[in-house]
Amino acid sequence: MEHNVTFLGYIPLLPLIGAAVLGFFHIGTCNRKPLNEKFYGLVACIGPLLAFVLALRVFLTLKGMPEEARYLSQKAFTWFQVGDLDITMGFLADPLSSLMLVFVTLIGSLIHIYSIGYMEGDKNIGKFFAYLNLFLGSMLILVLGDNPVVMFVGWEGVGLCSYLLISYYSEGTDNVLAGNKAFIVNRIGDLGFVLGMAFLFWAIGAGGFDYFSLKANAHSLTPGIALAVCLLLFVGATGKSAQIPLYVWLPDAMAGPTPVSALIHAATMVTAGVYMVARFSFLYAHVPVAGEIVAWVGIITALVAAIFGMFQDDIKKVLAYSTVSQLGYMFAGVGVAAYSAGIFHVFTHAFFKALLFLGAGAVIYAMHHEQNIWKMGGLKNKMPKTYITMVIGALALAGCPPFAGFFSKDEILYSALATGHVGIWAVGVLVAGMTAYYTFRMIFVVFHGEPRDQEAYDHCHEAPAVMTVPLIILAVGALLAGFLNLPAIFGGHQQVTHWLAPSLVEHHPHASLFVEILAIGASVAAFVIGIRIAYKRFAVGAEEPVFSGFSKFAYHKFYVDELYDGIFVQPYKKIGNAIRKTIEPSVTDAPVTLVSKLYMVIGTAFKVFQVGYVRVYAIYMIVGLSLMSLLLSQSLN
Amino acid sequence: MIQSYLTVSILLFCIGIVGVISRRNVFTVFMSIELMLNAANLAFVTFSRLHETMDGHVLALIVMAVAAAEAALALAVVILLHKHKGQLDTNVFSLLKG
Amino acid sequence: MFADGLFILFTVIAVTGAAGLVLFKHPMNGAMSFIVTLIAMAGLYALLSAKLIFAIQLIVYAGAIMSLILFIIMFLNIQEEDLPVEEGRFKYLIGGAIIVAPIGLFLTRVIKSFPGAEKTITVEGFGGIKEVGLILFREWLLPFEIVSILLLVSLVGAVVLAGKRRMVK
Amino acid sequence: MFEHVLSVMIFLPIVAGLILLLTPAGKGLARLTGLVISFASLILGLDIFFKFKEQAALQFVENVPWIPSFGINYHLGLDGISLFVLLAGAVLMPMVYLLFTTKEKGYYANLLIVQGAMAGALCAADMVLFYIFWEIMLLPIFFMLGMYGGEKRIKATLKITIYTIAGSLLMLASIVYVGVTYHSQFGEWNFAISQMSQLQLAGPVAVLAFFGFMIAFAIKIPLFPFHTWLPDAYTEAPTATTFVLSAIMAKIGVYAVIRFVVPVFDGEFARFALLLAYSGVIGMMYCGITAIAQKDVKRMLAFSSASHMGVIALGVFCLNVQALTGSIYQIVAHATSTGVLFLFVGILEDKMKTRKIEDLGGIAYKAPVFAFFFAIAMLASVGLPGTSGFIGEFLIILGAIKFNVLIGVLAGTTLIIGVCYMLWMFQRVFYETTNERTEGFTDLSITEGLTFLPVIVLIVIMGLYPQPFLSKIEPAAQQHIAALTKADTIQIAQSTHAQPAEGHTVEKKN
Repeated sequence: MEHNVTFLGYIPLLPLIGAAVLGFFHIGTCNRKPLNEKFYGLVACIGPLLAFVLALRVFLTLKGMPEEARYLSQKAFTWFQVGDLDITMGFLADPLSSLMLVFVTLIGSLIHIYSIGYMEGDKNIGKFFAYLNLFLGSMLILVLGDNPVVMFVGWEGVGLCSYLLISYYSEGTDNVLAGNKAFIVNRIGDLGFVLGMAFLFWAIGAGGFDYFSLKANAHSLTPGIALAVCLLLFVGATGKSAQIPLYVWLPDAMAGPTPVSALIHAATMVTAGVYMVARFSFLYAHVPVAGEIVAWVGIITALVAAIFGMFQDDIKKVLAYSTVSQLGYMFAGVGVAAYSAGIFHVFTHAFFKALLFLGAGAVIYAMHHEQNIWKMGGLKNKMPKTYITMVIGALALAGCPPFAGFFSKDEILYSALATGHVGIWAVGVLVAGMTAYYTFRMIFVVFHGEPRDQEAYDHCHEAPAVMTVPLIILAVGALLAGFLNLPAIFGGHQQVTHWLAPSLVEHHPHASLFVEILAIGASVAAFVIGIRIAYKRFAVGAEEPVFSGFSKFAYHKFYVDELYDGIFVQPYKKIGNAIRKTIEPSVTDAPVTLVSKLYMVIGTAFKVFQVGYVRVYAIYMIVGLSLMSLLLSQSLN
Repeated sequence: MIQSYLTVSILLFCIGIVGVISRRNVFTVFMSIELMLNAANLAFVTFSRLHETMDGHVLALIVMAVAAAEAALALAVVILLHKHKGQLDTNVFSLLKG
Repeated sequence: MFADGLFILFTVIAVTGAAGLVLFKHPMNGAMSFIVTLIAMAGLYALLSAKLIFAIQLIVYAGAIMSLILFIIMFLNIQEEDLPVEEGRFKYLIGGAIIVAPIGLFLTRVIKSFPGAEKTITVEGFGGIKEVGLILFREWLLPFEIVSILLLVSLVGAVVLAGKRRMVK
Repeated sequence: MFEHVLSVMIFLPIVAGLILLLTPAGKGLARLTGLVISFASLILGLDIFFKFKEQAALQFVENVPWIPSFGINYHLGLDGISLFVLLAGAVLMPMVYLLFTTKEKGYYANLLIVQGAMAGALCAADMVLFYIFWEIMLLPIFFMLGMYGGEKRIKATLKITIYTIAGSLLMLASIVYVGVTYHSQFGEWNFAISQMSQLQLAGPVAVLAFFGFMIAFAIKIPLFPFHTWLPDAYTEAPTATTFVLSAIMAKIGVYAVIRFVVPVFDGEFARFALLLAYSGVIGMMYCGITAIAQKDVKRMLAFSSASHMGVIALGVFCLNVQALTGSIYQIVAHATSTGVLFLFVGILEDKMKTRKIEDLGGIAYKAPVFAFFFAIAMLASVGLPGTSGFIGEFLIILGAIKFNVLIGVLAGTTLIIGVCYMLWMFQRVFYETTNERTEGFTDLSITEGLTFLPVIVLIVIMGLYPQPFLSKIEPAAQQHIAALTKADTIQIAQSTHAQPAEGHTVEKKN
């Protein structure tokens, strides 16, 4: 089979060209005569759709290859090469990246279409679509890169787009601050990524820095270095995928337009960390300790975020914390070396979370940009399509069989249990219950009960078709995606796991049937309990609660933002100000000022001699000459 | 013999220095400088005699020419100063005071 | 012996004249005694067989330059009360002499190390116009020309400085 | 083109500048002259770039005896290291004449002279010749800053002049020491840099001479803690001067370290590399943190520039090929990005009559092209992949990790620190809401846009396809590192002693 192809590069290039074209037209016209919105929408959708077609082609080509040699690669050009370091601008499509490709381009395209409706009437729509296309291009570079450095290009690129889109409504200071926060926090993670790459390079990079070479040389890593590399890369992942301690930017990122939240902050970009860990599975598989840490960080994040999610009153914040929580699951999955399970959850999560965000977007759109769930209520009559699709999404998120989320989440929990991580499994089940609770709390409050704001309720209407059609497609995905990886116990063949196998270094645990049933039973029970509590509390006539005690603490997100502000941000600013006001003028500049002062003092002292009479100067000269004469007379003897 | 002439030269030169540094009258100061130049000339001529070459004479000539030039300029300056201040005291001119 | 006598005579006159220059209060007196010094020095030049310098000393120095100085002194018409008040001038002079003394002593000690050439008779034509002129225009041509330019410049400078101009306040 | 191309690059601008100063030419003619000469230099520079062979030795050499009794020659030559600093100057200088159209004649003349002098300092292969051009470089800066600067220009001028002169004198003393040592070891006078690497320098005097060089260059770069002249001078200088100072002249300091200190004082350099590296990295962090507290855009950029120079200098001190190559690459990248940022701030100041961050806002809505260009330059400055800034920073961090893990980690924080102040400034100046002052902000004119476009394109090209540049730099860098190898192993052994776990593999893999 021919493994070297030339069309891989076009996949990221198409959206990037789209971004360039859109940006060019937007900048050229925005202050004169803006172009038609339809034009922008149309141009914006071409790139992603073509990329989707190419992604399918990649997928099908791979499918036609023998399982053990399923990859396509393209070495575009030598990017930079210094000494042993040889970085190629190369692309690699293997089962793992092809799976990511397909769903990223699919969901990306759907969200582009949805945005045509959602962003209607925005005067910067050209800019919006340019950013969105740029994001998609970067994401595809991230997925397709055949070495960590190319991946890093996409990695930072999506971070940049995230910043640009969060601060899209840039007239609001808070929005821009949220964007800054996202970029800076991501950069902290990126530092970990860069350092990890550096360690990796000095350890085994001399033999080539693409994934194949790294995988081949991974065995020669010392345990210490391997652990360091794994943990540093994971720091990168926590930044991008919003895990503890760097999760703080994601809830704030909801300041951006809702399609952005769906595409970037739920479906694609935030899963990059999971993808990266899976990509480096050959490293993590060697270092169980690193996996252990990843899994625990993931599950604790899942727990904490679920707690926060239970008390939010902004519809997007609820979904944001649920995203953080689900990402925690994914890390728990890849942490216990169930990489395919983690990736599968990424896959299903992309569908139902995008669906939920777009549904929330439709609600917000209908409620004229009202995001507080306590101002909504009873919307199911007004927006039936949105309601149904969102319920499907919610069921998938909550892990109701047979929706997508059930299978993927169950796979993770089962793997945790089967590999003996009972603690992680137990927390996971607890979080599953909480997920069901807060998801349906949101659904009940928003769509059931009585309208809380009658005027807004009266004006609200179903979203246009350009928005609901993507919702329906995604709902179908959320409903059916789980069956792609149907485990054997339900009579399936785990196609996704088998598909991914060549890309991952994974050992499938073999556990007894009892364990499998226990895992499934616990998940279903948690779901039922969670949804039941939510129904009791919120299905009819729930009022906005007043928080106290622990719930107040949780409502304020354990004051983590304030803590970070107090520990990092304020001292940083204070140091900067202290340097500007005190240290710079009076410490570092001190030697200079001292020297000039010294000259001043000496000069003033010598001023006494400057009487101004020429005669006196002559006297000085003669006195000097005289003294010299005295001295020289000594030497004459 | 040579030492005697040189001693005279030194003596005149020292008297010239004393004149420059002790007197305040511009003319006296100026003439004291001329005296020093003459003392130097005498030394030149003496050395010329010692070595029996005439380069010292040439130098003395040149010194005289310079002295003439200096006299012309210096007197011009003196006239100017007198016009401005009406005085001949060197202490009046203290623009160099720091 | 005759030459020695003349040397002592000229030396005494020259030194006395120089002392007069620094001691007299009025510059006119000082200038007169300075002329005496200059003439005595011309005698010393003659004793050193420097015929041309002897002549030029008398003509240019004692004649031209000193006349210029005297002319200026008279031109400014300096009265007794115009002179600077120099009450402690003898104190200053003594102080000056004390400061200068080490220089003089040092130089005297230096010249003692020179060989005491006792030649009284020089070669034919030493210091004559022709001989000095030959050296001047052969070996010292460039300095000579530079001096000529210097004289020109000082001429212009003197005219510019002392010439009529508006008083600038 | 012809064999004296370097001499032409040096003396064409200098002579043109002097002629302008001595003749009563008007400012229009002066600007036109500057434009023509700088474009001529650009063409010559491009010609050199394409003829340049990918090898380590000096090329385009001119060698004429100058003061034979002391072995001082008029010796010019280019290698991969100086080539790019020279090119950065050649590419960027025409922009100044295109953008600033209404300055005095003396301003343009001084710019021309400084351009020639910088080319001279870069091409000089003889220490004394280098020193002369190094000093000439300062003079036009002195005049431009003192005559056309801001309110506190006199103070700033004095500070920079005294600072640099002090450094230069130390360097002069060191040059004399090196020359004398050469004479005593080989029995003849020679000041050619290529000969100096044969010297056996040891003992306390050699250390002093080493620091003489280092301090002179550290002041120019400027390296912490010798940076205190920088904020004042950068802030008070007219835009073109700041541009020249930051984009090119500071780079000559780094270049000089690579060119003079590394080959001549290899032993001392390896001994003190750790100290110097800390100086670089601390300077980076210090200036970066200070930048966020600034209220003046230009002053903030000044600190940002100093911060980046710390990283660039660090690359030189890390004693490996990746870091050194990265450093040289970053020199060019930083010249384009920060230089252009200073020009943008100059335009901003011209239009808004203020540089206070708090007085600005919402410019992105009024001037999208301006904001777009500014954003690209800013992103290059913070080292976003795909722009020129990434390659250099990545290589430097990579090299720093090998050199010393702690320094590598600290150097990595530049990724975060840079973003903090840049985003904060971008938010306050370009986002948020317009006020009555920025309401009237007009976008770049066609001329201005076309002036900036090539550099903006260059920033992106250098980020996406750096290999043609790197392949020209690398041989020279390899050669320098090879010269250091002996000292290098000692250094690595010392640094790995403190880090046994990582050091183990470092040794094994190399």
